[in-house]
Amino acid sequence: MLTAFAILTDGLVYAAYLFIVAIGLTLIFGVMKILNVTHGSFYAFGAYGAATAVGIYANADWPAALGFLFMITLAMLVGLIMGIILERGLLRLVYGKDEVVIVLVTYATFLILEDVIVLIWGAQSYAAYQPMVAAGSIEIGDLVLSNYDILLVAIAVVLAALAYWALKYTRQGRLLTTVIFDRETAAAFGINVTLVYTATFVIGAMLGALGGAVMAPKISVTLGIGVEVIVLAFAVVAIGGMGSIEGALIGALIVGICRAAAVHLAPQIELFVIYGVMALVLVARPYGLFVRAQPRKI
Amino acid sequence: MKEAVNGDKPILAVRDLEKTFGSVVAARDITVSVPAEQTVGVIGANGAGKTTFVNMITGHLTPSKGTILFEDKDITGMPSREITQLGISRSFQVAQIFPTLSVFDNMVIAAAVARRAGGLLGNVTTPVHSPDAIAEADATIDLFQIDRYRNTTASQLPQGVRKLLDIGMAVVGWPRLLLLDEPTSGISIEEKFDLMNVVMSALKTRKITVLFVEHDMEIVARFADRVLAFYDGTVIADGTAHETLDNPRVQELISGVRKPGGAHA
Amino acid sequence: MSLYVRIPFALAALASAAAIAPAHAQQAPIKIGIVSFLTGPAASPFGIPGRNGAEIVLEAFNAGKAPAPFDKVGFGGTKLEAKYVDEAGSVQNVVTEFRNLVQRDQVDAVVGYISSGSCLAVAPVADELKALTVFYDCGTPRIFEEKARSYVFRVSPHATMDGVGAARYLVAKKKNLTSFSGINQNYAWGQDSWRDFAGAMKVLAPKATADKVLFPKLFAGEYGAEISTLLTSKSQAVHTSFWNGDLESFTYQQSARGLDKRMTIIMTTGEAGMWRMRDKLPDGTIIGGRGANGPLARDTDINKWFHQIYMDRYNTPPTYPAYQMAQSLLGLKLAYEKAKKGDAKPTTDEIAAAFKGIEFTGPAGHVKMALGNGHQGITETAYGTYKFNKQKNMPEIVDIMRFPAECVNPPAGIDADKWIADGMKGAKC
Amino acid sequence: MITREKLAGGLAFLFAAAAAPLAPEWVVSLATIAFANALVVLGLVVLWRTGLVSFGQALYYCIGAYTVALIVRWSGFTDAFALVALGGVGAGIVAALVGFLLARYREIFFAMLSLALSMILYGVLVKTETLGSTDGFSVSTPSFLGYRPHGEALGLSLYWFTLAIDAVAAVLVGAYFRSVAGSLATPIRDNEIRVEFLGVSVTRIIHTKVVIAGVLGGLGGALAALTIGHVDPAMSYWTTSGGFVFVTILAGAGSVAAAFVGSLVFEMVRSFAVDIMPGLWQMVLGSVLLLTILFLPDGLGSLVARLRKREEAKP
Repeated sequence: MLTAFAILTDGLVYAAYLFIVAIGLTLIFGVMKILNVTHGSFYAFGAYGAATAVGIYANADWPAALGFLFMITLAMLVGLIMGIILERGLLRLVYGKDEVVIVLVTYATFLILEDVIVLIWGAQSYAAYQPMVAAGSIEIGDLVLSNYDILLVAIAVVLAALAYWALKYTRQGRLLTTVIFDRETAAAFGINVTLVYTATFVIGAMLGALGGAVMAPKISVTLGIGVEVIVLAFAVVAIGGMGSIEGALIGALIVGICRAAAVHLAPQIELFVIYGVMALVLVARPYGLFVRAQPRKI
Repeated sequence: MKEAVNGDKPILAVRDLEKTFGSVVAARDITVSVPAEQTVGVIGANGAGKTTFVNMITGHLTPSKGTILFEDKDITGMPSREITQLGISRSFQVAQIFPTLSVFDNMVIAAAVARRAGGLLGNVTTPVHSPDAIAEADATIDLFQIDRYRNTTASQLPQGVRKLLDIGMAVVGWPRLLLLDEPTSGISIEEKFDLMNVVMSALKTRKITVLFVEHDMEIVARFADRVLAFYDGTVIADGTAHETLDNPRVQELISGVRKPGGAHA
Repeated sequence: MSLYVRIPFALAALASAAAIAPAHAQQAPIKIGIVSFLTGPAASPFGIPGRNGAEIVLEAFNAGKAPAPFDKVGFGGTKLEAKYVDEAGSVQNVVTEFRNLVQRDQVDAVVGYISSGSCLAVAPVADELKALTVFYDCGTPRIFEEKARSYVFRVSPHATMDGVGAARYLVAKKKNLTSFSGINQNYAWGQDSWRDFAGAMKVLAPKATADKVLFPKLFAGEYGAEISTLLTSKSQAVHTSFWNGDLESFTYQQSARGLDKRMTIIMTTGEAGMWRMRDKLPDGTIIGGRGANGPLARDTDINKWFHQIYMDRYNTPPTYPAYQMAQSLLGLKLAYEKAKKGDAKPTTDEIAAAFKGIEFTGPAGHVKMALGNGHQGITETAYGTYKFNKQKNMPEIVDIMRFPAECVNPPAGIDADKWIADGMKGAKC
Repeated sequence: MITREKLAGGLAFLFAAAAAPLAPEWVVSLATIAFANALVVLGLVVLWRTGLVSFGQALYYCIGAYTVALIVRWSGFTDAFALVALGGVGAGIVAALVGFLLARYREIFFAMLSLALSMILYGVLVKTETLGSTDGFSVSTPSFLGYRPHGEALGLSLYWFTLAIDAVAAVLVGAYFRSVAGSLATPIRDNEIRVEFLGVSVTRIIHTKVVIAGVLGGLGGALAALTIGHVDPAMSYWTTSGGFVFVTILAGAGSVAAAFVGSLVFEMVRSFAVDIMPGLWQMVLGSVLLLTILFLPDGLGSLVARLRKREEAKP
């Protein structure tokens, strides 16, 4: 019973983490058909930005909530700037090239940005635990849960709800859905696809940075954190269906629960869980759970 | 490879063909037999079952019921590539060519594939630019009168030439039966007859049995020896061009709605 | 420095022919290649402190300012010149860069390597190229157990000592231990560390059982499920060989959920991270530092000297990788000077012969090249309990227990795994 | 034209073989690794011509390497010819099996599924403590039909051996590109439907390509294992695959030779970057990749094509 409860809560927390890091990736893929390796850099920059922010507010003695908001804002600002620079300065030049070539453009950018981190923040690691410590913990039975983890789940839920609302009930969101559905039609209807692309990429970048920012208090912000996130986010998105927001949500939940169950019940398979689930899903549904194959037309 | 086909025996015999998609019946009760070297026009409004019919013969769709015999061999439900290998070829409403290759390369690859020694190893060991394949490709390019585009990249071709290339690629392997799906779609009225003249004379030269889907009744009247009229998934008239086109049901149900996007879509 | 790469392939032959020209015995400095992680996750905790350690120690050597008996300028009067190389990348890259150091840059010795994978791959190449190589941080005992090496040395003791020392300390401090758990990274280092520790526990506390044995992915970053699993365990202690990034993440996450209130955490590499985690590292945590390094080192003059020059330059105390680097360079210096006869530069073979079985005392204590036919050093080790001193606002390690080298290392000629499995026979404590 | 290309290739091969004894040892070993990796790249070129990119080619590389390493470890058998052949066969068998699955996928899905498969192998190897987990284990020096060189002779032998296998692979892959099946690469990328209606199974052709690329990957891995003298699970990690794709882009899919030149250039650039900017070499590599894509979209191979065009343009 305790184990089942632990699996559920751990799974949810991990799923929240996965969803937060995957949503930006799937959004960019859905609209722009770009598998964005730079997402790992957004995550890393977000985390470093957050660590810098925490360093500032911890010294300034601000209340924790304000500090948390400051941290998130600063990280998303970093995402915003990076998004604009990359989309306008670089990606614009390669639209229309092979999908896979664009993946490599983002891979190259990722390599460069890894070293930019060294140039800006140096090789040492940063800590930003203050918000997590301030959040405290609650005890449920034998289990102690960190309130910060609960906050993470809440953030994931809010993000999911926001994305659902924005795509379904706002004009811009519906425009975006049109672009996801059919680019040519969208252009024919006079939608400014260029603007939609820029906006999408920037939002995706900000979401990536947000992921890094909310994780920063839990982790040691150090070189290489972006690499791990890329493959994780890819796996979640591939399971759910590339470009599908609800797919990312379900993919995150599946991976989260499976991984938590593995840690509690069969720790030796934990390493394979994500790739195993991904391979199984892809074998059964080549385009992921939430994307249907397009029938071939003659 | 090209043994003479007995004139009395049908090259294609279709019996009780039916295709359903869930509860939708796309084709039913189709029984047709086509003698060798006949040119058969297929007419009908959009959604009448013409393309479904063609797709079943070429293996793109598997019939729900019925049989298809090609030269007395049962080909029902065979994959399209095996049907192609047996000698049935097709062209497409939208020309299916290789846009980044030149006309010659399009043709020579089609020729080489059709001539290959067969099997996995045959494909890998036979060079694509064999003298035979080159000769065959050039002959077909000449036959379809597109030699001045020989080195043009296919994506740059005018619409009519694309169509000719598409059909040429279907013909380069010397099929005995060719199915043309709307050969004149997307072609201006003025060019249609020229195009069909080129195509039909080429096919006659190679003694190919032809089944072509067409919306333009004038084209059908001019080029078809025999016309099948489709309505609601089945054949409602079958006879010479005159017989079918003069059939009052055909005139009521089909000839009136010539344009694509008709009421039965 | 090495212009040769810049010359196109065809010209490279000529360039290298020039480089092979007889070295000037006196003027030419002794070239040392220093290999360490300069990028990637291992840079901050290990690579950079290691490189920093090399920098200040080599500087002190060149200035002749190291304490006796290391006070000769450079190596035996000849100045030193270092070339720093990044260890990041695949094993292929590491081996290629090693060859480049030896063959292109013509270094006289290579000191470096943190990853055991790097060391295992480099060792045979070093022997093949007859290139004097000193490993400074990698821990696997396999290097000298799998094969006798001729030109490869490791002054720092191998990692078996960490597991055995941790077990000895735990058993000494927790008399009624019935159950313990482990959380280690799922890769060779984590697996080996757990095997050594669990094996030693079996010998020292046969009644205690291993409960949860967790192996999260390397660099996983998120340990929620693992912490829950540990919270549901009745173990009194949990062993971890996590190192920095992961160690810090685990520490922050567990302290938010109070795991340390339920069980004692044993961190075999905790010393390298304590200066950053400070008051986030829970009091009472058992801390190791891959030997008697840092605050676990004895308060000797040479330790004070090293600590001082490191603090002066980098404004942070040296952690164990810096100590390991210093020990390695001191050993190499002694071997070189022992081999040097008169003014002539000793050959690699002479230095290797002199290195074998050498003994000396450095900042991390007394080293004896006792294992691997005189190629592998052993030292005493120490474990202690962490305490954050709020008055001084400084981390401290208290309750330090020292274990002699022969107590925590296998005797010469016996493989570490086998030694532990057979009950650690012959341990002199 | 074809004969001229062959002539140029042959001359380059002879030059590469003859220059080795004059070159410094580190250049020889660098080139050996570059030419071993070039085989993997050649396999990726085979796939890329069909519009497919594998982010998991390291799977075959790793299997080739581990096949060799395990045979040496368990049997002590050291003949390079047989070992490398077995490495290629081992990887080929795996490719033939996973090919049934992979051949159904296209575009990014092909890339992702390949990645997942290679990462599963990585996980298995990390879990295998008897094989040293992530530390891997060493491979003893090979012999060549009874000849057991050491030191510099060993380096040269490995280099020539690698070069010879490269030459055979280059000739065979070149012939494949000119064959019917090989020439269907662009058609499949352009229009699968037409290819099917020409009477060819696209799935089978892609399956063949997966196997060819797999065998080449296995050969490359086998040679790398012998050259490095060490294998570890990271050979199967996705960043290794990423490196190979990187070189493929750098080389371009235009010609067989480009794979070899590209691989050599990559190794030299990497080594150079590590030498002069030890802390920032990733940035140098990333910039090179970016500039290649932006200004040389068809890779180094297209430089040759451009020169030839200019030459042809002359009267």
